[in-house]
Amino acid sequence: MKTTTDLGSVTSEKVEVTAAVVSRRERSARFAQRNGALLVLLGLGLVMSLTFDSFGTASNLSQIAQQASFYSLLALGMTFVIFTGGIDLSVGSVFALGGVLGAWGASHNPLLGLVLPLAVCGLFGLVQGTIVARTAVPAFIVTLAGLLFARGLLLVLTDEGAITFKVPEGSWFLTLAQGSFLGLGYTVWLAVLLFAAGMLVQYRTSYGSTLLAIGGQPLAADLMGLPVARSKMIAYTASGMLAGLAGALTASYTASGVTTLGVGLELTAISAVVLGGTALMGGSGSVLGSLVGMLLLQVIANLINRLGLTDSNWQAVVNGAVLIVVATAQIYLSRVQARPRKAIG
Amino acid sequence: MSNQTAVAAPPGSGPAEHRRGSPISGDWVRRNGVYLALIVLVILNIVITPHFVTTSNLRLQLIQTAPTLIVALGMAMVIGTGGIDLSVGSVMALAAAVMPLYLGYGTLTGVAIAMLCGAASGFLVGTLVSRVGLQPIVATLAILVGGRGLANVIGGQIKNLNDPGLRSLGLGSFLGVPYTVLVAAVMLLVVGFLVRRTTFGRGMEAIGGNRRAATLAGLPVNRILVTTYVVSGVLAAIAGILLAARSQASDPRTLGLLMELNAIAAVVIGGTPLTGGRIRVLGTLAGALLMQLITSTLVAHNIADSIAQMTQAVVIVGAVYVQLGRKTS
Amino acid sequence: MPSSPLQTVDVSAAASVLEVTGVTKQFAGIKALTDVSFSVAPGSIHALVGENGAGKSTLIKVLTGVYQPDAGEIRYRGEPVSFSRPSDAQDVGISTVYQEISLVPLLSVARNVFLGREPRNRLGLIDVRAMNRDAQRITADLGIEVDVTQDVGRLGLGVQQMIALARAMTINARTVIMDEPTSSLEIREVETLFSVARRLRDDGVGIVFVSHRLDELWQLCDAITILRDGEVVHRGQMADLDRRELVSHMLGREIAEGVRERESASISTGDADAAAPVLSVRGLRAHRRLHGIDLDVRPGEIVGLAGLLGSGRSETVKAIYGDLASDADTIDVEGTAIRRNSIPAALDAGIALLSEDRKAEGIIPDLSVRDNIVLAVLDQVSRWGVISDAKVDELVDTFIKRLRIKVSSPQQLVSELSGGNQQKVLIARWLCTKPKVFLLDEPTRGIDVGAKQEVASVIDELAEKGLAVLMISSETEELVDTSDKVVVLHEGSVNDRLSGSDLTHSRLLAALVAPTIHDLQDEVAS
Amino acid sequence: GCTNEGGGGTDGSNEATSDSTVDTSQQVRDADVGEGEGCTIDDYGVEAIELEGAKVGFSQSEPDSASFRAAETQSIRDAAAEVGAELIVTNANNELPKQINDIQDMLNQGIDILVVAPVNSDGLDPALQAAQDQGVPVVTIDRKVTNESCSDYLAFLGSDFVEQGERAADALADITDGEANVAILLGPSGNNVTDGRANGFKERVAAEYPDITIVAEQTANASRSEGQEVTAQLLQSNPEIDAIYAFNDEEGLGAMTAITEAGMVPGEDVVIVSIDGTRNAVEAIVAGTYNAVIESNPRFGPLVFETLQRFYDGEAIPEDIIIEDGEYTQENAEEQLGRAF
Ligand SMILES: Nc1ncnc2c1ncn2[C@@H]1O[C@H](COP(=O)(O)OP(=O)(O)OP(=O)(O)O)[C@@H](O)[C@H]1O
Ligand SMILES: Nc1ncnc2c1ncn2[C@@H]1O[C@H](COP(=O)(O)OP(=O)(O)OP(=O)(O)O)[C@@H](O)[C@H]1O
Ligand SMILES: [Mg+2]
Ligand SMILES: [Mg+2]
Repeated sequence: MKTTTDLGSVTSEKVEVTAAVVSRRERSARFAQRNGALLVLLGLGLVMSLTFDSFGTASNLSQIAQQASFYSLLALGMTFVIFTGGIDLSVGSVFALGGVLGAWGASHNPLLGLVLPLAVCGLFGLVQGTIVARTAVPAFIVTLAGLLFARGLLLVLTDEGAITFKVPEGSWFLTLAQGSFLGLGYTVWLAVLLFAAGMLVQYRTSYGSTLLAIGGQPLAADLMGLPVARSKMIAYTASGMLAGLAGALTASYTASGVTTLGVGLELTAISAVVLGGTALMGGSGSVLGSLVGMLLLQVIANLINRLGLTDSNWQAVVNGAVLIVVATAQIYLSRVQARPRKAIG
Repeated sequence: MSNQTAVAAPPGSGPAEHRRGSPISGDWVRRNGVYLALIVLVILNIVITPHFVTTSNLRLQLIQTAPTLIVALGMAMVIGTGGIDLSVGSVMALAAAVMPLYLGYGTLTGVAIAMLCGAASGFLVGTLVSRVGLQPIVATLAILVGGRGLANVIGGQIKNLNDPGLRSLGLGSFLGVPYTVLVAAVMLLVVGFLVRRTTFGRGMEAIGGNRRAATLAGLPVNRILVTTYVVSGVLAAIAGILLAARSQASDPRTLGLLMELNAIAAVVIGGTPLTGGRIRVLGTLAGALLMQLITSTLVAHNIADSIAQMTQAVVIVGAVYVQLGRKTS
Repeated sequence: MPSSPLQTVDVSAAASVLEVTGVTKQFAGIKALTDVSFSVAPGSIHALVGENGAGKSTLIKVLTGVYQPDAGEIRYRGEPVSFSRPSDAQDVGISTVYQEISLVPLLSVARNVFLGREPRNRLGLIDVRAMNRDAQRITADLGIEVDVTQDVGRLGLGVQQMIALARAMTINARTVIMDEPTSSLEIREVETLFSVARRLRDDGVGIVFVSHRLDELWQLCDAITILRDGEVVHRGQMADLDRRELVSHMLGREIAEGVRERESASISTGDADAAAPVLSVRGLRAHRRLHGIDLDVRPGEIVGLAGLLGSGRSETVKAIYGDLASDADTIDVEGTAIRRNSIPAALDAGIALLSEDRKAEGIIPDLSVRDNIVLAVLDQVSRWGVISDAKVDELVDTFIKRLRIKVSSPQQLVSELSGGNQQKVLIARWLCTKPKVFLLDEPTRGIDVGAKQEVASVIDELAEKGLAVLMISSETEELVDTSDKVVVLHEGSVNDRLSGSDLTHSRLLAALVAPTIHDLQDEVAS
Repeated sequence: GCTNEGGGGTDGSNEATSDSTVDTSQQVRDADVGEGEGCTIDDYGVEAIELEGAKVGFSQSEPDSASFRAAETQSIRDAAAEVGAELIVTNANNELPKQINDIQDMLNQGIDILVVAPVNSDGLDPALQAAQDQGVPVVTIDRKVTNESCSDYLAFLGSDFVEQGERAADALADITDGEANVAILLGPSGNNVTDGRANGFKERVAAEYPDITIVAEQTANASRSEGQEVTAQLLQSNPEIDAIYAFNDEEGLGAMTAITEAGMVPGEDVVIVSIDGTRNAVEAIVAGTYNAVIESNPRFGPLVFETLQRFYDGEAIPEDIIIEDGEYTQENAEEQLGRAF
């Protein structure tokens, strides 16, 4: 009897040791997977600042941040939608709609320029979310229709795109995106704040876990009594609002409601989310990653300009290649931590 | 309290006997929603659109449906395996961009190399999806973004194609049937045959239905997936070639733009579930016709772009809703 | 109402917590429930039984707001209620463990346990540390040792089942409903579950318990309701019913149970042992899971593979089948070594694996019964890749007849079949490949007594025809009854081998629960 | 082996300047100095520099896959090389935010002069502001911005899109004797060039040509294949159409193929007029299957640097330097072919 217990304690100790070793390796793999884009970003940034004098300057970096700030809001909303296993193809059009509404609103009252896009684009997202949550029509189709519809709506508002609303000079609406604090534009700070909030939502609220649960195992989320439909509706509404907000801020930045904005922007947003390590089928990912992904795309654009590849098409080629490389790296890193099963399920 | 009652159930009242009620049930409408929608749209056009029922117009509808249909057939197969192929539009552009470079060696060479381009892109995607394990939407998104860039880099500006072979392929016809339409019809038959009658077709549906089970059943899952994406790539390339031949020009900048979305819409409207496991070939034909008919109706009635886009949006969601209905649970 | 004479009978009308009357539920033409009445009394455990497809899960889903009944009334604590979604039922204190494990694979154990009800800090944000601590405590209480920050998807089915139970426990419920909670559990966990259930009952909780392991019902339950084809055919006290009666209520016919007399005489004698093994495995290892397993299965032999939850049984068969990265000194089939650790190589060698997870790894729900059956032999029923309908029909007809698969037509979707019939379809799929070695992982899991009987007799028949069968089962009785030999695994190593007169229920239990000392010494030595 | 000559048909842009006897340079039609005082270097408030060795940034708006853009970029490159300036080129790929980005990026790289082909007339404010902050003069070409001249930017060089539309209407009326059923193929929705060209055309028709009826107006997104598809459908539903006015040559060429496909003779049964002046379209005019093209001359290079030189020399620069666009008709196309891009 005595022997048994002794031996028992020995074995359990041994098990603990292996567990610790393995989990350290798994943790580092997981870190690399979650932050693969960050590593690439830092590496690329380092190489570029060593190669090009003009890259590492404060003005260049703050400008990259400024530019990323608008689109990153779209990526933020997209991240939450993708968490649920959905997708929002409408963001590019909604972004443009938000810009037009923002400029139009601001031409009457600066506050209206902010409230109107949030309200209308939020409502637009809510409608899409409701259809996704309540009907069996896939999100892909719903938001594809949304892409068309929002663009159509924008054209109606602007007489088939003939009218460009201008934000009156001197309106405080303009300072929203043109002002800066500590050398960084307000929109950069706003993006930082919103992403911080997004991370809190993901890791520290029931709502965040619920979204991941919906994407990971929709049936289970339902059976666990989670508010599936409501959560989805909120996610799509948020995505619409954030796209509208980004549009309005762009209107403030450019002082006008440009009607041709945002074509194909959904792909940029999705790319950023993917680069950030979020699984497109939903259920896992990271809010912060999307921000990093968007920054990475901006830095690549900056690089291409500096390489003097005037054929802007190289930009697309490089973006596509980066997407494949980063996504592949993430797969391999996540395999390290996965249990040793051979066939990919 | 402890009453115990045992009652023998009436014999033969198994649930199986309560199966399927009248033929025109909600279920029937669902399964045939796309055909109904198509018929409704045709009738509507007959009533409201002048010059709709003319041979030349119907012929035009078929010609303009052909590229979408060809791409959608490949898309239906990919979706059947549980994937999605966002790369098709860019592959069309890529094929059309490469073709003129080799037309000097003869029409067939040019066409063959363009198709090879499609196959190569499909092979790349298929390998990324099956062996590397990328999600199909990610792999094909990368090609969608990068492929068009590459097409522009390779093809440069729009090029006129002064090739008699391509000219007759694009504008000629056989026994009154335009070659474009013939090619699409042949592709329809080929894909229909593949899906319905071959081990490959069964394999695709099995993978889409339950990839893990298909692997355990010893199916060559990777090979089937790679083949599927190659077929989709080749079909996209064919569509690109046909479009280029018809317009007598290769324009990598605009050719096949947004085709992925049109094709996916056609497939889903056609009743193939986006989640995979089932491929509906005839439905895809109906879906492609429907998409074309919406566009042509809007143009024929000179609807402004704004309203046209909104109408398209509503019709697409409506047509899918008819088949899928409300969320069940 | 007058249509059912049962209406007048009410087991515990006085004090039922949860009660339904006259519930009818129909799915696209299929009547799943017809005028069902059912009630649960506080402080009692109520068994809900019936064959596969009888409507048990459907009734539970109606009770908990997953489905809306077409007709009928639900009362909770005497008040009529209508739950429009599962959270409504949860909110009033009905906690449910559903049949399909409803956990989120990519979230951690702790998040799964508390999802939607996480402990908060002052700011209203989730207190992650408290959540992990509580989860660790609760799972430890249930005898599960897991790192609660680990993703649920990487745990085995059995552990997941216990975590689902842990989740149900954290809801302060007045009613707990468990749909086949024991189907993937091992005796030890079953015992834990039973003690938890009894404790809850003693606290006055009303419990509904569904199981196809009929013996468990008498161990645990107080009252019973039996469904057949969506109708209540019996309702009463558990003690008033014997096994034969119960089975005949369930199936609507009598079956001869437990009288299996396999002609295994030849096998337990020496000359069968002398016969060359069909499957011979030496030194099977998989990273951190399997530590050198040796196995022999001779023609006509059924070897059982026993072990506790996570002992590596499934891993063993998966490794043999090439589905799990592993290496072995040798894996021989009829004396020929399998070179590559891959599924095609295993299939070529004549190995077939019936996986334990029928839904995730077995059926292709959108394909017909016919297509599911021929899936593994598509090459053989086709020429140049074109499928020959004639060959397929022949094969499918043979197996539907031979295994007595109940289908309306071979074209029926496999997802429409009952669990037992789905299992037979899968067995047919593998038999088509004419295997020499058949690896069966929990072949009777979640199927009703009738189907169990039929599956068991199919297995016997196969063995008699000279097939080598390696079978995993969590039901020790079944293992003892069916097998010629049993190999007991413990943490990835062979712990004991029982055969002949050693192969008794009590010896097996002892071997399962207490790893022998020499085994531990081996481990220390290595 | 039949395409090699034809396939190269569009490559004309790069060599057009060298191989022809036709004058391809832009002529200033309306320099407008008289009425306003113009903008001098003192007004603008920057330092004079030498063009030779100066760092010039050019922000192109659309991909060079469009021949207009290719010719425009090439012309700037050639002219920069001519004066010995260092040139950085970026391409905004038709995205306004990217253009702002590109410009700021070039400013960060320390350019002395900025030439912009704006993606959009509105919305470049932050970029122009940044240029102003750095004392970098800005010249916009081919599309005017709505900002303040001589403060946000120096001057605009380019065509008048409304006028191009009006001239197209005149040309079409000329060919059809003022009697036609026209389908308008619009450019991309929301683009202000689209609006200028369409409105100029429609207003002129309404004012001057009562017998020209506008039957349909559909967008063809500046693409040849869309031009073909839309025209094909329009010809079916509106058989009375006997003239097409297209936003650009690509759409017009697509329409031409659609007309052939419908069994009619383009240029005769259905008249085609468009705006641009690409080689493909002008060749089609020569072949008789196309009727007229209003030129929109992309070769801004020499004029840009000449203007800058004058600016640094202290001359007053007018706000708008409107160039003289040519016109290709069946009468002059053959001799003017070398001018096409
Ligand atoms: N969502 C659904 N759609 C259509 N039919 C269904 C659905 N759910 C259940 N059914 C059918 O209803 C009947 C009852 O199914 P249920 O799942 O309740 O059986 P069960 O008694 O739980 O069986 P098991 O013991 O196999 O779990 C079956 O015929 C089943 O096919
Ligand atoms: N170190 C470990 N880390 C994580 N999970 C483990 C570990 N050890 C055991 N397990 C769990 O135990 C299971 C062991 O595998 P296997 O499925 O072969 O066991 P089993 O005896 O068949 O039990 P089950 O009834 O769970 O199928 C794994 O699936 C895993 O969930
Ligand atoms: Mg059940
Ligand atoms: Mg197991």
